[in-house]
Amino acid sequence: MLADWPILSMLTFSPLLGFLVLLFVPGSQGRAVKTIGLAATLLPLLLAGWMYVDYNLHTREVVQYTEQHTWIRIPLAIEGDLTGVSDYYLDFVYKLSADGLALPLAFLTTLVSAMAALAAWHIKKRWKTFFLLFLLLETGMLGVFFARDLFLFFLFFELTLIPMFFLIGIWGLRDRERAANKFLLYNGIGSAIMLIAFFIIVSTAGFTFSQADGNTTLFYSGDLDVILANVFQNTQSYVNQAFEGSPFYWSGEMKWTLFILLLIAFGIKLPIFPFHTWMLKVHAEAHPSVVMIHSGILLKMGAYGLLRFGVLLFPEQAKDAALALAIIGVVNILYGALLAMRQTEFRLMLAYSSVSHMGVVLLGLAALNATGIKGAVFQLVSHGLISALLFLIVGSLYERTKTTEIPQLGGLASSMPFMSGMLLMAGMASLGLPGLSGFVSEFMAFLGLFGAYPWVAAVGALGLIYTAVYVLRGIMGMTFGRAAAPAAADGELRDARFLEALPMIVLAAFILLIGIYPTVLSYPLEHTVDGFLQQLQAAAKMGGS
Amino acid sequence: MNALQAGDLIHLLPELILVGAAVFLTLLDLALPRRFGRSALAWLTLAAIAGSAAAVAMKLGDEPVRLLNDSYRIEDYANLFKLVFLGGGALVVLMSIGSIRDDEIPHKGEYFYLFLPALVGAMVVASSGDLITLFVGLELLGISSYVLVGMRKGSGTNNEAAFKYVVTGAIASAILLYGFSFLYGMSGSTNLGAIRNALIQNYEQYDAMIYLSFFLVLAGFALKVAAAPFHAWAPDVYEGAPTPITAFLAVVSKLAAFAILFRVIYNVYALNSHLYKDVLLALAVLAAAAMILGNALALKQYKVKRLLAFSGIANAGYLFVPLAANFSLTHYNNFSELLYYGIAYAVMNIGALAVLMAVSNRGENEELSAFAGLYHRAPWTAAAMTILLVSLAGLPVTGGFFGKLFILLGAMQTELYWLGAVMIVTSVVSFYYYFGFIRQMYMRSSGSTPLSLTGPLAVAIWICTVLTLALGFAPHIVIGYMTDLFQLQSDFLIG
Amino acid sequence: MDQFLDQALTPARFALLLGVGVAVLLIVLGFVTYAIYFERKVLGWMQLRIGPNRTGPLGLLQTVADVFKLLIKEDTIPHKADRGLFILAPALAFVPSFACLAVLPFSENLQLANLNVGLLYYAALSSITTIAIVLGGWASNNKYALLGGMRSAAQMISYEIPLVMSVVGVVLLSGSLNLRNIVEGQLGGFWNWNFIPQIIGFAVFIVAAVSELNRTPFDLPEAESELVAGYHVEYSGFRFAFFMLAEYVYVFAIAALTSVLFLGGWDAPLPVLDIIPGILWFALKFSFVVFFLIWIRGTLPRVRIDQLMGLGWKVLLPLALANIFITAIVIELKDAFS
Amino acid sequence: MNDLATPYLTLGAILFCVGLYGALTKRNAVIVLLSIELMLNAVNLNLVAFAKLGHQPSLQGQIFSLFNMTVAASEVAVGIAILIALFRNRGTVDVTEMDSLNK
Amino acid sequence: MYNNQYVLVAIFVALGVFLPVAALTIGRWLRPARPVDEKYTTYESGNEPVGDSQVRFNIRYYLFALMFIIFDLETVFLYPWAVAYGKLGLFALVEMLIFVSLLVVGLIYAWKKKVLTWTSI
Repeated sequence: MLADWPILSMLTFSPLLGFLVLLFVPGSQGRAVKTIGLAATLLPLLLAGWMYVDYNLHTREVVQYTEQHTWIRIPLAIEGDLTGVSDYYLDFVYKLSADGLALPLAFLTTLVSAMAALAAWHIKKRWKTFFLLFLLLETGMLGVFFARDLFLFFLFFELTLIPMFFLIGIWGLRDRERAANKFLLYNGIGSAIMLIAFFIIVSTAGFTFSQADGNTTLFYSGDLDVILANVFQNTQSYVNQAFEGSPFYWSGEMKWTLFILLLIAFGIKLPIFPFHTWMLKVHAEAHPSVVMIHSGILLKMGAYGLLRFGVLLFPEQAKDAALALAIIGVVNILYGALLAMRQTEFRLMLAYSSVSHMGVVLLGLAALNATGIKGAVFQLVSHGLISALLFLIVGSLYERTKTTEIPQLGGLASSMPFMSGMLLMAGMASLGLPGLSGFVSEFMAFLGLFGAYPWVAAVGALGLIYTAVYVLRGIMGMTFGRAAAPAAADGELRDARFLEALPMIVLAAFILLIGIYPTVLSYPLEHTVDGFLQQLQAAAKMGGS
Repeated sequence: MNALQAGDLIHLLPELILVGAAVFLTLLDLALPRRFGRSALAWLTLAAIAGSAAAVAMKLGDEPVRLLNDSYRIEDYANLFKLVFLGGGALVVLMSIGSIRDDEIPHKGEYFYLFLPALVGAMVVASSGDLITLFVGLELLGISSYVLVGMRKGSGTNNEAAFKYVVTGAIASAILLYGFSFLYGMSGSTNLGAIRNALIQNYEQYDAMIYLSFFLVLAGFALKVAAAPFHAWAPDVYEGAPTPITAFLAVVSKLAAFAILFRVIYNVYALNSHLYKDVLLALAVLAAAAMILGNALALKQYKVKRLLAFSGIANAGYLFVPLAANFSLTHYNNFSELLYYGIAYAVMNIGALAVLMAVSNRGENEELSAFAGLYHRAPWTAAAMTILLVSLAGLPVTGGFFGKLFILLGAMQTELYWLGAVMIVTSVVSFYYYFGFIRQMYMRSSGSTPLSLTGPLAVAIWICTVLTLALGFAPHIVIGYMTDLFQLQSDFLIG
Repeated sequence: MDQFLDQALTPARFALLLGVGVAVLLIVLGFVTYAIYFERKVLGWMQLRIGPNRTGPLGLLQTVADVFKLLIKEDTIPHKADRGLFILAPALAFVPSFACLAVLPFSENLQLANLNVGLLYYAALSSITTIAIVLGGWASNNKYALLGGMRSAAQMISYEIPLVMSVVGVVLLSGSLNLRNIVEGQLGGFWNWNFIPQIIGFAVFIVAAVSELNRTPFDLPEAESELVAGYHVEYSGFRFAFFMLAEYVYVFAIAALTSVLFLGGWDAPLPVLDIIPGILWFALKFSFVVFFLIWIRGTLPRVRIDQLMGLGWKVLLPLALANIFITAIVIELKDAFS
Repeated sequence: MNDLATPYLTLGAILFCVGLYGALTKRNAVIVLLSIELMLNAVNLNLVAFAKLGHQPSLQGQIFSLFNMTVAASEVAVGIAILIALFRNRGTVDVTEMDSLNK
Repeated sequence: MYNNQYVLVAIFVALGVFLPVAALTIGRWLRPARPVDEKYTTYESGNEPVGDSQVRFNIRYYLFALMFIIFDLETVFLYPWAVAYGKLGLFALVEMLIFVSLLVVGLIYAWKKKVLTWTSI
């Protein structure tokens, strides 16, 4: 039923409805602006939820929703002389589709966005601009997960960049502009490298020939399905066959180059160890509601891209590099955890913890088996929820105490028990307490990796211990520790109001749901990952022949 | 020998309209008593440009007309470029109207009737297929611009800029001519097609001289377009010139030089099987140098015009890429890549300079800080500027993005991967300084009053902004039209 | 002479050419000597005086004596002057004046170099003298001299334009820059001479020529009464003589050129008179022009400088331009009707 | 190409280099302009030499050099006009003192 | 063809140089040299010279020089045109009219802007 509608476009662009409405609301009407902004994020949440349920009803097909239009068709040369071809075109295809991988992440996006919009209730200035940008950002993020065309993907990827720049730079803390700059530069370089890789892919593998009344026409496009077909299904295609002066052939070096380019591009976003500094700055300086989006979703886009375009397009290379990837993942885990232990600033601690947790995702991907990949996706969703919750709490705390230094935040449990409880729960989820989502995901990722590289996995598991140490030290210190800060002592700290409590409860509920009943997530993933594995095997066969 | 006939004048109608208008305006300016304002001249200038553009547009798609043994060609290559020049010129005139202060430019009349010959020069350049015509056009453009740059007679910095421009322009001309003289010597002709054929035949005999001429010609043109490492004059000249003239130099002059550079390089050198590899490599190196240096030097600038000058150098680098990308099996559209980015570059650059003009407080503050808090002072102008900057930075969905995309695609198709990589990475570096404006506009505050724009200036800004967006959303219309219109064999190659 | 010039160059022929050059030099020097004498005499008569009459019979050796006086006069170069340029200037003034004589055809048979660009050669060389005069004025480092030099420069460049443009009409008629061809185009009687169809051009040419010669009424650069001799105030002795020499050589050249361009060169006014040799006709016309120049000097007062410049730019230049196009149109009409 | 052309080309090259050197190094702006003239005249010399002794002698070289002269003259005329304006404002023609921009 | 014609021209130039050199050299042998400081002062109507005389030129001179260049170069084009006029036909006249009228506009411009009016001595 849903598939009859252009549901993906509706979902992707639904935040823009609010955008349009907001344009006509005067900026001085703070309350109206906030209400509309919030309402605008609920619409996509509803749509995404509905789709998720609908998808689960019949999971036999991997891709259930898809939309395709040729958006821009640009004639290239008319006078070229590749034998027999008369016309060349470059197509920009507007192609969205949802499979079991994209859908959960899209749902996560809408959920975290809605919660972040709630958390943004506290911002002090320029609400209208904030929500305009916020909604634009949400469209961009949704588009990234659904896009099935390289150019479209890039377009949405960049669309997240600019609003995020503003969101960090205008509403952040004192050093916000530097943070925004750093964000822009690192991610800009990342997307630039990605663009190089995409361009090479499109101008080599992205071709289709079509014959009509004796004329052969060549279309270049970034359509992922076209590329997959050229690379994997048609063993005789030009991509896999070298001939003299072929503009299409992928040699081994070429594949490696592309894979490494993509790894770096998405690695910056993920972030992989040496490229992570920008994200610390953003975590520390941006407004908490922005960090919710950032930590909860934007980082996931990197992992998603790596899986979709890196591992799945270049399975051979991924396989050869799996050990290296796993080691990088372990480095991420250990480095993040060790540094998190040394932080006294809670935001920074969470930032390093994110580095550490994203290492788990890498581990899962490196395993290259069903469990590992599922674990990685689980970790994406789970970490998205947890970090959103944590930063939601941080935002509320900061509102009251004006500090996030752990030593100054002792003894919160007495004055605000609800928030302390939430904090505790999020911390437990983060360190992987069974019954909460973190446990499921880390367990699966490590399980996958044990199958492939037991020793690496063993070292990585060390990181889990460190995680427990810093989470407990930090959170326990804040909730039950000695009441150090005068602000905390004088009892003026209110506990969460309803508007703050609501998103916390919702997020916590989802964390719990996945922890107790993981099938809700693994069910749609099952077939999709199977599809991926078939693709990997097909590639292996091709490589062998 | 086919001499010019009276009937051929009709083909020169676009140029003649502008020349006629310039003469008419001169006489009118002399005849009008002092008490009449000179803004009527500006509107007449605009009308002349519009008339000329209409005359050019009517010729689009026609069979090429070749006057005087191919020394002057009226074909789609030239006509498309001419339309860009005229459009850019019209925007510059719009910028100028009402924003030229009386004390700033003592001779407002001259301003406009010197502007027209400069445009004619650019048009002649685009149409020429002969070294002499080419050179005369280039100098008509150059000499008129020298004076335009130095229009503010009383200002020392302005004169200084003009003098620097004259000296560099003249040196560039001399180097170029020296190269031309060898081309002539080796072929006995000044016709580009004849030169090509002569060079192919006599390659063995004169190879050293051919290379000498190539590097001289390339250096001369690189000086004219301010491509690194021949760029040193551009920031000073751009900074010292009146802002509309800066826009004119950055857009029309530069594109005119590219129009003829493309024609000369391909007609004379790149179709020579002995030469083309070295030629294209040299162009690619020049492109990379311009991109890297331009963007790197722009990072430290806080004066907007200097910053845009360096960005112009970087953009010259981008525009060199289609020249460096050879024709190949699957790549044949260097021209549309060049022109499309040229158009995008024109609108976004003119737009940005128009905004600068609006915010610079009548030229008193041309530093980045002039943009501080623009969002609060004039939200719509800030929004327009944001779009223009996003386009300059090459982010979607704007003309600048697609322009760079096409160029990149061309580079990739001809396997110039390294050049494409340089282009992308330097583009990212450019984010830093383009977003510097955005930081100023949105994240800084200034206590001053709302900004008031004069009507024509606002129109110019919005035309540029809308075109930038339109080029981003419907690039296929423009590029498809160009590709349909332009036939390499008949519209570009000479002889 | 023509055939001879087209043959291969041997030392003997070179010596002959050299001999011709020396001969012309001597003739010119003789002309200058007696032109000065003649001028003083004529001016004297015009002013009801006698003129020089003491040195030699009828004062004929007056100029010779003057030259010798200049030769043995002490030569001073002011300390403040720019020595190199000061010395260079007189020589530089003289060289082009003499060199431009090389292309003048005197009669059917008496022609020196027969250049296809004779007229251009003359125009090009004659303008070099301007530089010498400015140089002399500048190098003297004297206020009068500088003013004189600058005035001279302004005047000479202002009148050079009408001068060269007035000749374009002649070139249009003859279709050649070769002075010989120009004369040949006018052969066959005075009604064929260029001064009739080119009357405007002729008038402009004469006025401009007088001005180019820095002669009264256009002698502002050396106006004795205001600039105490102008650019050569600091020159004495033979250096001074060379400025004067250059001036009179130009009188020679301009007179010859006028005869060639407008007065039919060696052509007899009536075909019947062809029996008289061409060289005599040429000499007659030449002498008439020289006399005319002296006559003007004796008649007209010196103009003011603003009048001078105004005349050149606002009257002569438009007239010269108009003349060109009138000539061209008339030629077209003639072609159309014939 | 005729060997007779070589001396002319050499002279042209020398003139050009002298001019370029002067244009790039001289402090006096007038001399800079003069040096540029020198470069342009080197070009003219080349063109005229080629017109007579080039690979294929033709008249175009001479015509080209006529255009060059015109253009060179106007270029320098404009240059000096600007220089005069500059001199009035600054009182100097020293190029090394033209550094008010980029300050 | 005309080679020897130019030999003659060269001889004339050489003689033109020779005469001043020779005459001045002879003069040097003949003339007296009695240097006294007063002889070497600059003449300024009998007064002590004041200041340096190599003063800045009046701007007028420059303007005239500019006009001269313009119209002198015009003649560069007029001469070949005039020589070849017979072969070119009517349209050549039109072309030259266009060219010259543009320059006449320049002349009018200068006239109106009072460039042609001499105001200095």
